[in-house]
Amino acid sequence: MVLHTLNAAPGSTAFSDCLRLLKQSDILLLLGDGTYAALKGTDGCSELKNSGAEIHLLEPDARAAGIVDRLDMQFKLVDFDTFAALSERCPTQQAWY
Amino acid sequence: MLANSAFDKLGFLRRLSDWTPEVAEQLAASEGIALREQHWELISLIRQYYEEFDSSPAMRPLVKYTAINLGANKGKSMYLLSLFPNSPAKICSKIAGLPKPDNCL
Amino acid sequence: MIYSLLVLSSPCSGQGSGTALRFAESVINRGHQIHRVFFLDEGTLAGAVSMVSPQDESDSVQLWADFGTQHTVELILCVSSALRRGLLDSSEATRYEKTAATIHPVFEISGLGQLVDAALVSDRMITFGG
Amino acid sequence: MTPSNNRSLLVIVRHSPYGSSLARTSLEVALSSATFEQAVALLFMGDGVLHLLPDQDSSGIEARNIAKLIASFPLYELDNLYVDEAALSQYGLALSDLPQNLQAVDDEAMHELLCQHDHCLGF
Repeated sequence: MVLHTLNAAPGSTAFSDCLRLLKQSDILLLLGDGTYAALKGTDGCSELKNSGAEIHLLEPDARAAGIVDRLDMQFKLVDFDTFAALSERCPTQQAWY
Repeated sequence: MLANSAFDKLGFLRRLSDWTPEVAEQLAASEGIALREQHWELISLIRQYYEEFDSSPAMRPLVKYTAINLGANKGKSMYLLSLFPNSPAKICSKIAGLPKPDNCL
Repeated sequence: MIYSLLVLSSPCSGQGSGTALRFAESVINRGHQIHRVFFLDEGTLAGAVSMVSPQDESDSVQLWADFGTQHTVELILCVSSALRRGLLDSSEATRYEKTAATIHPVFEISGLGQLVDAALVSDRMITFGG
Repeated sequence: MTPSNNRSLLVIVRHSPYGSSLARTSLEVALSSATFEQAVALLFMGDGVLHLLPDQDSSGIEARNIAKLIASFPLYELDNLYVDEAALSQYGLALSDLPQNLQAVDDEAMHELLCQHDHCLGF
């Protein structure tokens, strides 16, 4: 189980590279610009959902971006303690940026 | 002989283009080394390494490179240590007029 | 568990460095140990003591320094990345004939071996980039 | 160093060689791991495959030659080198164009690499 952290907007190579290695058994945490990928009804959002991975986004980053009311409901907003908890569950992390 | 001002505080050449075999003698003397044929062989080898790989070698690759180019007898840390005591890769680089290692290898 | 962090982001651009710091605090809150934070590439600017932040913004260097002191976490700046960015401790400043040290004293300058060593002893290695 | 605690490292290079200082830094991390005899593998993924182009000549841009540095990897016994197959074909490159002894990997195999190593350092 890999913890992927993505902080690049959909459309970036970081986003597409991440998507290629995101498996159903993995966890993805969207942070910074990565949170835009959780915008409801966008291509990026459906691509992420198709991966079947468990997906979270960092709440302060999503609030800063002004997208909290436009998110796909399937994704969970999390705080830093939850980020730390996710890292406990996953032996390895890969940072995409 | 280059003036002292040509060397920095650590005794490295300020301008690598100042390097000549005479300067190598001077650099070696400051390390307490009198250059013999075996030293020169290594000095030209490490300059060749720098040319080929655009980087100064750490100890391990230097030993391996020496073994490949000068034979297994010489490609040994003991041999390099006997010529350039304490820290062969660093001291040989210095005498050969290569840049001060900026990395941590 | 034992954690180490690799910070590649500059504190002056983007959120990576600040995110790393808040993550580090949470890791400690959850009862884990942080063995070392290794700052590399643009990340080394986290130790720039001469950085001046506007008064209404947080001082990222001080925040990291406070974190390091409070939790006795090693904060290591990669030497080659640091030197290229003008970041020196007092001994490096003397070695390289520069007028002053430019890193906060809570940070240390050291080699990549410290990153390799951190990876050896840590159960988790978390990278912050971008 | 505590060699009894050996943990394997995967360094992933995803950025192009001369666009930022990050690229060379990532290679130095891999070299450093090899110097300390740490088990390390290097994966060139996405734009990272551009590191492997032969015929690089950086003399005109005040930068050190990345291809030459990569040529020194065997001397560091840095032998576990992987390259993203899809990115190679995206850039019109074939494994046979590349000087290094590399193993081409698909998405599945790359994910497997993430899982096999104790730590991933993504650049």
